[in-house]
Amino acid sequence: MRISLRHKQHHIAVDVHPEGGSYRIGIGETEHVVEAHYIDETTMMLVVDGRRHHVAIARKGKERLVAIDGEIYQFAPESGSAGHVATFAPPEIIAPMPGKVLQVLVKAGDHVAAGDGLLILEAMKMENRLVAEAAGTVTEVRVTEGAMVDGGQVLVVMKYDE
Amino acid sequence: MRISLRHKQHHIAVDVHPEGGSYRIGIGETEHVVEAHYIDETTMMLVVDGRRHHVAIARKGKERLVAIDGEIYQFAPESGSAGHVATFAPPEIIAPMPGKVLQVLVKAGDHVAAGDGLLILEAMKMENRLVAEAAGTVTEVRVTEGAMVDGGQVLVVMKYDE
Amino acid sequence: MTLFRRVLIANRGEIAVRLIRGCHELGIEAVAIYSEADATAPHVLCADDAVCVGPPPSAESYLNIERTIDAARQTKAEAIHPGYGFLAENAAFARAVSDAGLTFIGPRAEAIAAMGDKVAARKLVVKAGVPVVPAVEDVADASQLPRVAADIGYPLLIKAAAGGGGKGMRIVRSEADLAPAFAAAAREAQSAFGDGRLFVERYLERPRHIEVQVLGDQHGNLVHFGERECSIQRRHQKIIEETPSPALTPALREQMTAAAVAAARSVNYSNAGTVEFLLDQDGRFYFLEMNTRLQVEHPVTEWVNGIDLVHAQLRVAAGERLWLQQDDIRPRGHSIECRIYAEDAAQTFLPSPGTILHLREPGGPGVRVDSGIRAGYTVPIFYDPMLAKVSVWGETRDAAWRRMIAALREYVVLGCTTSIPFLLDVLDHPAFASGDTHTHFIEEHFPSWRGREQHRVIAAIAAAIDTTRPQRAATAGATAAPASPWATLGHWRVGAGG
Amino acid sequence: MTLFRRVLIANRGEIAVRLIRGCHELGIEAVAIYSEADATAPHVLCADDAVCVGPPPSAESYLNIERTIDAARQTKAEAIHPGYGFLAENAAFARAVSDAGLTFIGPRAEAIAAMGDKVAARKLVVKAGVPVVPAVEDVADASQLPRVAADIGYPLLIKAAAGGGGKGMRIVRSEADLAPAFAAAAREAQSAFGDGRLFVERYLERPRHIEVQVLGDQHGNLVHFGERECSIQRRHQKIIEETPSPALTPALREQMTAAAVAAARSVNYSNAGTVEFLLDQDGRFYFLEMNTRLQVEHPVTEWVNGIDLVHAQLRVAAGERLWLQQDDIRPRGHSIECRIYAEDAAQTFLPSPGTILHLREPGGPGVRVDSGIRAGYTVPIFYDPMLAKVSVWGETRDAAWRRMIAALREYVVLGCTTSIPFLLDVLDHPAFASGDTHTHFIEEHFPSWRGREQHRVIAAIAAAIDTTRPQRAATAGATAAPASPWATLGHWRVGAGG
Repeated sequence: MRISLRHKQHHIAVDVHPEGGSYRIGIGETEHVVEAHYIDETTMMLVVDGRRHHVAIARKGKERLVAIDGEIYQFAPESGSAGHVATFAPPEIIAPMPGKVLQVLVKAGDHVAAGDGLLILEAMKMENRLVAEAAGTVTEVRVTEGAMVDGGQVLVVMKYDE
Repeated sequence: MRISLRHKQHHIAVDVHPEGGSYRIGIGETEHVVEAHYIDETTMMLVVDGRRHHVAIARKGKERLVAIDGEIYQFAPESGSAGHVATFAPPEIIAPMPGKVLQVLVKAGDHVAAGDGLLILEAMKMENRLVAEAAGTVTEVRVTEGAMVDGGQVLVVMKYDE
Repeated sequence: MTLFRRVLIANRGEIAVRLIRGCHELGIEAVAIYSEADATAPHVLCADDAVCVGPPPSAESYLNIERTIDAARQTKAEAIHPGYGFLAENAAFARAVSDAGLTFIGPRAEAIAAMGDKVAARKLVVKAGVPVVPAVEDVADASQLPRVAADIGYPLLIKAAAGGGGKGMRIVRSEADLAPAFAAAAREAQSAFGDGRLFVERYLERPRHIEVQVLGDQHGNLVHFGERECSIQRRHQKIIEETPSPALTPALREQMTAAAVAAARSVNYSNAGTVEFLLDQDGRFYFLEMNTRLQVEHPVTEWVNGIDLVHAQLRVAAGERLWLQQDDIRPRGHSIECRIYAEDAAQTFLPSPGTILHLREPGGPGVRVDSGIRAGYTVPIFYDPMLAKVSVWGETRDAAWRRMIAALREYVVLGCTTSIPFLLDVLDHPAFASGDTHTHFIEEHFPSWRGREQHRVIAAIAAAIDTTRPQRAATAGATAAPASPWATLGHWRVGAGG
Repeated sequence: MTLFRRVLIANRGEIAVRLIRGCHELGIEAVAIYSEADATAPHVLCADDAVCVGPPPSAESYLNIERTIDAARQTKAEAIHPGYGFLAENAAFARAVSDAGLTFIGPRAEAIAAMGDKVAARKLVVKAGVPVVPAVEDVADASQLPRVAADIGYPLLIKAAAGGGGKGMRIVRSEADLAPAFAAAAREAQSAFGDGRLFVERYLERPRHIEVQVLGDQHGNLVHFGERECSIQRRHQKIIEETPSPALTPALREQMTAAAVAAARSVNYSNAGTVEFLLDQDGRFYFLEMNTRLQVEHPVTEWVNGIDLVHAQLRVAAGERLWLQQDDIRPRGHSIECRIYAEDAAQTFLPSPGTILHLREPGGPGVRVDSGIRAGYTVPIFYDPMLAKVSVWGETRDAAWRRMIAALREYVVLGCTTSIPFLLDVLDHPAFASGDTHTHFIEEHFPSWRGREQHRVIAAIAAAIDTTRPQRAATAGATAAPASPWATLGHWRVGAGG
């Protein structure tokens, strides 16, 4: 069974083959032998190719939040065949939380470099600078200065350079 | 609505009257005004007659386990009209955990005082002395020395003095 | 000495929880205040009584002086502890508390006012012989800027005359950036402190932030508890603090603590306070400001000196004479603190509030967690995104450092992005390990951090296996359920060999 | 000095978790062993590798020398830490570890053997000038008893020659009780230690249990870390420990620590160990035994002395020279530990295992929890019922005492009866508060404790309201669910006044 996941810009296709009490797991060209033990609903003990990993997992709809050794991952399911692991920045710049648009730094048509500021959002008492994750062209600016926006609202749409 | 509960030897009848967002609660002759807020499934904030109490609660079948300020209570529901608060010792002496009966100290017909030893159970690497909670007569001894017993198994039956 | 019977805690989050514990340990009842967004926040649950002081925005609740004092009156509290932030450095509040016949747990209002105005404070401490950074004070409008900048020389730092905590601060490296930075800083200062006045000073390259904890009683006695180094900052806010500073020699420590005591004495300081300095690469130090309150990072001082600063605050506020001479204070070992924020360090440290789906805090020897969250708690969007602080103690800096890394690796917070992975990468950096720290550490070593993902494959395997598993419920709750059919427990064995 | 790369922890529960943390903090990988009952126990989850060593009964798993050493070999561990209990004071195990080419983290096997036989140990320390209680050693059979008893005088204490930890101990106050007590003690000694030999001594009335922590390296250097008082016992097992002892004057401390060092030197002791004494009401002290291992109550010594004893054990076992002189060790403040058992103090301390339905541990400044449980965990019936330990530090005994009470009131364990309510009543007792403690404290002040139920009415109200509430699920799990229709949150307000 192929599970296609996205974590940030990473697309990961995981082939899960249950085999007796354990799994064969294929990722890219590599195959892993995995034992999975649920300690409780939020704690898994994985033994991957003989090495033990203590993993915490939480579910948010279809998403899986995973904590391991101080690291945090958030995997969203993807449909379709995402067999490649490629760099990918989402074209829609989204408000990470509710706040007020203090300043819009770009307009449609502008070309920006990776790290260039797109707009400034005031939230949690701080001015937060939203930046372009990669170089590209601004195709749309959906907010104006002074606007109150909700978390998750699309603020700017980008078309990244190939 | 009357809820009859038992905690150890205490029988407590609680009259619960929802009233708007809060409750009138009758226990014995006393009436309390209570606000109850569930913080999550296991945490309640009670405001009883104007005083706040932070209560942890867990459920085990029909039993309610309650922790408050370092104290622990285990309430079992009771049917019937248990409007009185009386001292009560259960007539059946039960093995608190699995173990081995090392020694039986009484036989049917013996009269014992409160605190007298009934038998010695080896469990968790210790010799545990099970004692009579009140004065009474041993009506039945259901185990013999050397027997392995399960937790919850009846070991001795008592008839307490009136 | 009779302490208070009941104290109102005019704050929220981890510091309110910590203050309530401190009260309880002294046999004092604690009253919480809360906004409508915080009715079931952790600090409310552990208080003996609680009063709602208004709607979620802090300007209408935690910054509301009148309602806060009313709450104390209603609940018959005899004193108010302001914590840090909110009303902690508001002289008008301290005065209003006294005027209401209550005790303000902190310095006198005059000391707060004197140190709260950065321009006035600077003049005061200069008079007391404390060195300061070359600067021009009180720049009222942008037209003066080019002249001011020329006098001091680039790079420059612009900051709010009234504030602290990084709000309203901007670094300017060239004249082109001057005007927009000034405008933004003024806007932030106005919104955060209701006072848009700014202060321009020479910006030191790669300085260390070193601060000294002081404690005074109301009878003129004043001691210090050594320094803290708080150089690791992002957005001009501290994220890792430690004591002792790897940079201080005994001679330099002697000079800096003496300067701190002189600065505090210049305003007849009582209660707990912190004198902040910058230490440049040549070992020269400059007064930055005095924080007239308990500091976020006070736990490292407590660990190393064997003092409870909150107990001390309550005792001196009640009029007790200092029970310690300077010679009684003997620091031991090393302590480090990490602040855990709900923020995404890979996205310019954007705040990332959410609902805590799963929480497991580190523990054991030498590890302290001061937490303002719990499992199931939704972090409100209205306040500072700091969730908790982890502080550790070790016999040496190396021991404390290793313990902090172990503690952060144990720490599980799922539901919002936290700074834990970033903190681990900072701690792992050779420059941090060797104590080569300065306030530009993050910009210099982590200009574009993208995440710590050493276990991405293992995490993906876990997510994939969990996705194939039949779901029990659609809710996103953390459930400690009994064994599921997928839990193949019992006699299993792993490890090398057979 | 190179430490080990990988260490096997031959234990379970809180001490295994604490040892694994100690290894990780020194950059050492930790391998757990576990019985079939412990496949998912907390200590297994935090280890880097784990090996099953047998079925649930300890005789077939945690006491299995061969399998334990095999597990170390399989996982390429270089050393074995035995913790306390199980194989910790088994000289044959220590020898087998060395014979396998591994390092035993503890004293040499000869020192364990010498101190393990209570009869031989007594002779040894007497030669070293350490005072002992009048006693007759090695009573092989009951026929000798009346003569022995007459020589010493009642009350008597019968104890196992081979053991410790209260197993095989009996107090006898009159000749009538002599024979049955002897039989029971011999039976317990045989079953616990495989050695039924007993030891009879004069029983001291209301003595204090005072012990001294020592630490030696393999180069003849030995220091002590002062005393612990462990007088609060039930079933002859400690439940509350503290340091310093309220009973010790500086002069007496000097004498007792010197005696402890002499006792340890009499067997060329290396690594961490504890010399136990009884202190009678006239200030005379008597050697009781030496525990050749880490003690359950070691955290109080760590708090007060600023030492990590587990790190120290690993370092001296690796051959490192002691980095501390006696003068470097300066105790500060006061520390108290409470052991949290799954037991019912109202039912003669009967063990009460079960499934932990809900767990909330205390935290914050000066509070340390060493825990061997988690929410959802079922406490196995095969092992010691200790769940966790809480230890606190305070500037004074009073501060530590208040902090412990606050911490225990915060502690929530639901699912099995714990000793927390009993511990609170013991702490609240005026005799404890004033430091008037002795080993018969519980018998004397709590002969028939029935429970701490100050909040019975509130608890009943909570249970009744919860009973009337529609249930979401029939399972007994602890669920952090989103707000329910019963949660009337939002703008609510309580407190005196309006």
